[in-house]
Amino acid sequence: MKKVINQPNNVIEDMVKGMALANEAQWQRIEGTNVIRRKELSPGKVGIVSGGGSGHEPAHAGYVGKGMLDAAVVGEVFTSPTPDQIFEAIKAVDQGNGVLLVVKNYTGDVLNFEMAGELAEAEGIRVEQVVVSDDIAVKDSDNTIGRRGVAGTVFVHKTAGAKAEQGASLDEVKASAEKTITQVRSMGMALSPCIVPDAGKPSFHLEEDEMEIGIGIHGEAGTERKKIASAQEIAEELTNHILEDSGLSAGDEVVVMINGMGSTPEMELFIVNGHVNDLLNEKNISIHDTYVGEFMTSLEMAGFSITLLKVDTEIKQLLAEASEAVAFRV
Amino acid sequence: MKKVINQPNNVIEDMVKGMALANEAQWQRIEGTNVIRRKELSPGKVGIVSGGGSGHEPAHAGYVGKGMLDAAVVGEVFTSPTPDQIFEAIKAVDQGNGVLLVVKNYTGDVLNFEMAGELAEAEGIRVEQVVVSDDIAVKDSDNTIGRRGVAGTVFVHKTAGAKAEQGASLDEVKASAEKTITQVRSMGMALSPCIVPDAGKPSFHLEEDEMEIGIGIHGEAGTERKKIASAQEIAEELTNHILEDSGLSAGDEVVVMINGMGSTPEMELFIVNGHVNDLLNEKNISIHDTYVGEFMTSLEMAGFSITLLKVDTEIKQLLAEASEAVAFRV
Amino acid sequence: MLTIQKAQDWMHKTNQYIQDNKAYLTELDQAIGDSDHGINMSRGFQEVENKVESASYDEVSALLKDVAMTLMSKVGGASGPLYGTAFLKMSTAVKGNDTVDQDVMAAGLEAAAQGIQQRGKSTAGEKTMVDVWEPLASWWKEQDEISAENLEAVAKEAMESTKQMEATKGRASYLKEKSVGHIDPGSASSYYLFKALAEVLA
Amino acid sequence: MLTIQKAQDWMHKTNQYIQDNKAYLTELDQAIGDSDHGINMSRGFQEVENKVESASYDEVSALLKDVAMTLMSKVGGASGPLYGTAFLKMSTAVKGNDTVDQDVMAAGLEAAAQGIQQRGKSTAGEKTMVDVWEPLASWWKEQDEISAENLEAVAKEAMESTKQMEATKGRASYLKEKSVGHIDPGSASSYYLFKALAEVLA
Ligand SMILES: Nc1ncnc2c1ncn2[C@@H]1O[C@H](COP(=O)(O)OP(=O)(O)O)[C@@H](O)[C@H]1O
Ligand SMILES: Nc1ncnc2c1ncn2[C@@H]1O[C@H](COP(=O)(O)OP(=O)(O)O)[C@@H](O)[C@H]1O
Ligand SMILES: [Mg+2]
Ligand SMILES: [Mg+2]
Ligand SMILES: [Mg+2]
Ligand SMILES: [Mg+2]
Repeated sequence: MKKVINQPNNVIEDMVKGMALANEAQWQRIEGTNVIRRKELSPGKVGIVSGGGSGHEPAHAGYVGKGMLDAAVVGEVFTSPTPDQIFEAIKAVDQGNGVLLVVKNYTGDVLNFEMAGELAEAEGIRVEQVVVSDDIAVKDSDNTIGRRGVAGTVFVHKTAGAKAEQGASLDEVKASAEKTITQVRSMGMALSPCIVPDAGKPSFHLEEDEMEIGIGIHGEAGTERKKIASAQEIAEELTNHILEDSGLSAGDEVVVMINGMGSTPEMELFIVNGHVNDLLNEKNISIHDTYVGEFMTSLEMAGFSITLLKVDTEIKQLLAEASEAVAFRV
Repeated sequence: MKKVINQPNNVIEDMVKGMALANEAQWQRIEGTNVIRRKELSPGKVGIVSGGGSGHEPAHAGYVGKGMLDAAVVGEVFTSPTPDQIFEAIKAVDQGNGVLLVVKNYTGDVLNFEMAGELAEAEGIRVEQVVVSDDIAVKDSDNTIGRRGVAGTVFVHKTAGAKAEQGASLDEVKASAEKTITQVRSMGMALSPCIVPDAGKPSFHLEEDEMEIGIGIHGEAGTERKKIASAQEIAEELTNHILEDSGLSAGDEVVVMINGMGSTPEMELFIVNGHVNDLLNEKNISIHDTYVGEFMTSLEMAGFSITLLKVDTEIKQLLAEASEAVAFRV
Repeated sequence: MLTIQKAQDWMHKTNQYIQDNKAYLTELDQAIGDSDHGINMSRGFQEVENKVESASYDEVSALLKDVAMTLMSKVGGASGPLYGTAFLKMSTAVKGNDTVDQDVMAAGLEAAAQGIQQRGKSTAGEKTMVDVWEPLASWWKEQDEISAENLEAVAKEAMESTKQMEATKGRASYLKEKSVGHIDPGSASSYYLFKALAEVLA
Repeated sequence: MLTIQKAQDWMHKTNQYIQDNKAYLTELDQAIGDSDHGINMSRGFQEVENKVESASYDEVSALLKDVAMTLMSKVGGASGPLYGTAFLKMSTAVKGNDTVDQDVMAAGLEAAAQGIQQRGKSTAGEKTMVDVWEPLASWWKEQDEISAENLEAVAKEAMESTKQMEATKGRASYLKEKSVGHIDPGSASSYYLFKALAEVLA
């Protein structure tokens, strides 16, 4: 394992310390916690809190800023943060009009945020929760816990954050978030694994000529393992899966996100973007906007994901609102 | 070699295509070239052109936008672009008040930009060139070609871009760029190599427990190869080298950049940032602002660099000016 | 049967097993999860040990509540709230009893097993820690006298039974039929908990 | 001596050597540079080949100018402008001569070698392609008659002499004394160019 760290079991403390110092103008660490909050809140606004395991940077602290999140709760590597920490975040950002929790659909996250919500409600803070489940690699059947939340989560932060900044009520903010959730779909792939610092070993093994389609952002096994194909073939395979699942068709309008998983160079993400564009053009699906970069990573995993968000006037307008979050400036 | 590409010798064409589509609102590819230019120029402004080999994304196209570069010339992987391409960029952005070329100090870049400048001057366009040489890992003696240009280049883009946007003359813009160049210093390290797609093999080899201090952004050998140390030790070693070289001392004010080389997770960059902060605080050097992320990469190389820019009122004010460049929004 | 001292020993021994098997639990989670179960449990039970060693209690219930709150706030992931809930329910069920005898403990274990299922929206057979807690609690209730040896054996068998199950809850459910053939990590950590209990009661 | 046909053959053969040794040139550049010299030369000379095969020329100078412009716009890096300058200077020096005889070619090579040095601000002994061009041009000027065999030998020896040099120009200069022991990549590609010329003139 080659990493620039100190003690493997202390990476989160070390990271959060350096994180808080990286953006002192906007961020503040809530003392005694691993919560990064906005220094100055927009008065009276509905609060937006997200978070999850670490290792997905810039998620979620990178999305803390005016127009997006009010606080991000930082868990251990790939491990949901605990209810007490989430509760601290909720208390810190609530201004009397309630708080929306944006949670990625993993058992751990759902349970911990749920319990934090219960703690908050017990203290009279109104809390609502939305669960993002954009990863179509997982079948959404009765025999699974449903789709995972992956890179599409960033669009939920953006639309919910913008809606809240406009002065909307908790229910309205929740409705915008849920609308975004129903309209966003993602699928990823990997070329090589990541290493959880305290585990010290790669999370899975792929042969030199293999790739894994449908991988999760914690190295969860995907739907298919096969020989590496060309950028064009991979881009088309993932996009076609998303199109099929989403029922997007000619005349629809989407926002595209090509998200790097960690060690895939931006060069390759741009190459993928070219092919996704070609395919969408061919199908007469118009592209409203494009995001290429690292938005939801998996430590140093090599690979990428494609996200398509179907947009309408409301979503486009919410995406266009200003955001001061470092990792998603608008 | 595991990469999401098509033909290894076609990566640049594929990338530039996908790049131009990634930011259609702001970017435009000059037809028949690998130049990404601002779609709408600020009327009468001195033009700023940079560029270099590919593989350093988001450099340099990511810095094209109002307030920074007017055009970036994209070379083959780790290979300076050719004079004809640079000349096209100069012609496209000149508005009668001349063009500044921001060049990283490598023989190839210097020669090709120089020749492009000669072509432009022959057509009556005023051109000035500044050469960035912030990498203190190279001794600046008569027996070398001088220090390499690395991540500090981004600050030169920013200050020159801001100055030009304020309506300054070519000489004034050049003076601001040169001032930045004299005040910026960087040093990097690597844990693992990168692979040039068309070469297909790692650029160097490091043992599982080795790191290389003073590495260049093309995998050029560094000053020392040794056993991996802790994040704190590495951060302190690089920072101390920079402090020594720059003569920065108590009371000085700096901007810090912790730059990821490619596959190093942001988590590790934040950890490094914490230690750099501690050390600078200890030395009573105050930190005006901090940038943590990927600004000047080396494909999928693992490692990072530290850049310190000594700031004064003028530089702080130029850094604070608005920038619409995707990779450096202010 | 379960005195405050024994409850303390129980946590101490559990922590030892967890620390000794940190890598093994993580490996199990690597096969069908996200490689952190050993890390999570190790972090959590180390804190439990620190907590209960230094504190003094006047009833077992109070100790169990500390265990619950510590696990809840230190483990995270899926297992944190589930173990936390288990100990919280156990604490409530045994409250007010000077000595936690076999019957009171039966109620405590049943409440814990049910708590996990409610919180996790899960039942037996879904390849989760429920598959250790649920049969263990049922078995306990049926015994005239608890044999430490049998307690360990029942827990072990329950853990091993998860190997051939297909996961429908937790992270392993993404793998569907590919989850078969691996022991569920949460069941393995639960097994260590009951193995430690057996030794304390022996 | 160098007719249009022979100049065309020269470029054709050079391209063959470059393509065949693309990996080798890149390996040399991997040792003391940035692993792209073979790639750069291969891209450039393939374009040269395409260009001069399809065009027709009425003097050698025009062909050499096409070579120069193609290398300049297709190679990039340090070697692109340097090779480009070499052929441009050669083209100018041999201009107006129906047949490029040995003396005219001597002037051409000398102009080329000087062009590289001016553009690169370099001289012999700095472990660059100058260390092939400069001795080769000097040697040529001194010959009564050019022996193809000797031409190849001189170029080869010049290339090999770079092995023990310490680089003070180009990317290899970062390595200082560690650059010793490796052949300079640009000298190797220059050697192939002169080896091809020798074969064409034989
Ligand atoms: N819904 C659930 N009900 C009961 N137990 C569960 C449930 N989901 C997960 N678990 C248990 O949690 C264990 C995983 O814990 P851990 O790896 O620490 O958390 P995470 O899955 O969040 O990484 C599984 O092995 C399983 O025993
Ligand atoms: N200043 C210089 N003068 C002459 N030749 C040079 C100079 N700098 C570099 N070279 C030549 O260029 C070669 C490197 O070319 P190449 O690898 O294609 O470009 P780059 O160094 O930009 O990657 C070196 O091997 C050397 O022969
Ligand atoms: Mg986990
Ligand atoms: Mg090069
Ligand atoms: Mg786990
Ligand atoms: Mg080179």
